[in-house]
Amino acid sequence: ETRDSPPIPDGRSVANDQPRMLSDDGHLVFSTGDRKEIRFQTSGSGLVKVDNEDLTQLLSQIKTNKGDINDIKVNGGGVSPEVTNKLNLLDTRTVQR
Amino acid sequence: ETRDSPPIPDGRSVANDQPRMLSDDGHLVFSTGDRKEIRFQTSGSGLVKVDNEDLTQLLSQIKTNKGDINDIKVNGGGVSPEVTNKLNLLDTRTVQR
Amino acid sequence: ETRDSPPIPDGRSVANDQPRMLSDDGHLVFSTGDRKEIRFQTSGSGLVKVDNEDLTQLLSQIKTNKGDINDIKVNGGGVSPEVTNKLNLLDTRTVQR
Amino acid sequence: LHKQWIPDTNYENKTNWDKQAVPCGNDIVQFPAQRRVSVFVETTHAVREMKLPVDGEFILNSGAGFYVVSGKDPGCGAGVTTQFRDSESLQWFNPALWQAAATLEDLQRGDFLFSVHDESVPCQYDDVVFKARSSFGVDTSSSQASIPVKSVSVLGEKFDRQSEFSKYLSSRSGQLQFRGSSVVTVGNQECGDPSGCDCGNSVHHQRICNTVTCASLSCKKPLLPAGHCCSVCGAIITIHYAAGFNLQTYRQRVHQLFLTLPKYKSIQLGMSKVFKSQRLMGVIPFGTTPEIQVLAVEGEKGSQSEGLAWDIINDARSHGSNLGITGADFQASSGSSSDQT
Repeated sequence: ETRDSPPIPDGRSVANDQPRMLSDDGHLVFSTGDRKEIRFQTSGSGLVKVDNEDLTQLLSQIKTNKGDINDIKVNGGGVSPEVTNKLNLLDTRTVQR
Repeated sequence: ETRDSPPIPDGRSVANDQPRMLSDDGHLVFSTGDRKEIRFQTSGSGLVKVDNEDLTQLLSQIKTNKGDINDIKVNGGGVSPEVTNKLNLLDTRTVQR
Repeated sequence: ETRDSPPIPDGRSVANDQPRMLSDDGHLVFSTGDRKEIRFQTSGSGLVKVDNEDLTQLLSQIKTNKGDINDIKVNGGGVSPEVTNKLNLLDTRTVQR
Repeated sequence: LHKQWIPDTNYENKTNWDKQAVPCGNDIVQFPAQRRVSVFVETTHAVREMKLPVDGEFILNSGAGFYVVSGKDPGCGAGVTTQFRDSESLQWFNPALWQAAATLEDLQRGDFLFSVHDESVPCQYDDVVFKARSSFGVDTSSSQASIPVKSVSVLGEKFDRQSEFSKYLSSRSGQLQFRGSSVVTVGNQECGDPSGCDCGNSVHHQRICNTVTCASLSCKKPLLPAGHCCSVCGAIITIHYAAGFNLQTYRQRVHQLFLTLPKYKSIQLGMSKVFKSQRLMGVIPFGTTPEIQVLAVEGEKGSQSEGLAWDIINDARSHGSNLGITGADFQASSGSSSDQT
């Protein structure tokens, strides 16, 4: 892992490289420098929760939703009562040949 | 929860505005006071990642999904096989005048 | 994953089942241990924001989207122009009995 | 010269905690709500609970961070409530909070220079250093709008252009680290005069001396050097110079020739350019002449400094023409002076 990279020589410019946890008028802010990431890593059955919501689960739901939407775009969803009624009406007006 | 307890009666009302980091039975909890935010801020080309997923991208997908859903609500999705079959059946029962 | 590997032999004694926030080469890493959570808790009207996006709102949107999708699966969405046209065409070909 | 700020607001510095110990996993850590502080975190720490200030920051060195444990943190004790100490009042113009060195290498080696109080605080042509891997809070209040220096190094980054340093000062870290009414500005020229330059701190002399407590003295005639807040025991050697005099070279010469001698090891020696007002017939001022004040300070008695003063005077008399020195005299707290030969 990169954590084990060689120590930064004293005096090198690192001022903007270091992540910070800061409070700003009572707001809690986590910030990183340019090209740096904020990462949430779960392991085993660990969770990240945001105000009682399971972040990992919800993020996976986004993809499920996306898949479902694509499926509906291609194959349609359920049949709306409006269409069902109209089809039934037409059905009664036609006869089987 | 203790955070929401009444103001401490010695005038230190700001105490509830102090963000906290604490252990709750071995879970790591970050908390803020009323009307205060928890913010994750990257800069430049930084990213927020949740277990190898790009959170920024996923959040934008939520909005895409919402737009797609609204479109389906108005304009419908694909035509389901059920409806197609029914329409075809009716089609065979009618003749062009 | 490296997180689950045996303790790093450089003296860092943080066990793998401890939830933690660590700086890693400028990246800010929140990692949960097994069966441990990292929780971000606001109170009252507080929010969680990710780079100007309101995470709390977006997470709730995921659930709204899921609900909408389920509704569309059962009750259908809007009626597509394709179906409307076909129904209208069939309508002109049939007569009310 | 390089002037380095000594205090820090590092998490690992036990003197920053009221319990004189770095908190561990059974402790409750309290930052006073209104304490505006920038904390540097060098390594990883267990916490039980930490109340952050309403405005503040934690700078996380690579590998640094916080974690929590289930149950008790072994080896931490029963757990206490510990407060980060209030150091908001640490003043830029407190000479005890700076250490000076000729070069950055000397600074890292701990090879520090002694100077009068006015020059212990950064001069207008100095490089100011806040230690890398460290944060701090300094109160820059003074009667002046700005405090000009040559450069400022913060967190390992050296600022010598004002536009960039202004940007840093307006950043969150900058605002937490630099407080007070005066603005530190960088980009000042270094001292271009080989014979030395006026430090520029005489305007702050009173403010500087307000932070200094003077020691009691037992010498016969304590001396009050220019730019210093306290009378001292020792000697003041005055060097009159002409073209070709180089203060830095002369400082090194005196240190190598004399201060390395065991008999002078308790003596602190500082050199500075001072401006002595000239008086017509000893009464009417008509101008100032620059001269070099060599201050030798030695404990409460000052018994060896008279010998050192003679060594310096004799060196100046025999090698003065090569060094650009035109004359030298001294006064010692023993009562003797170079006039009495």
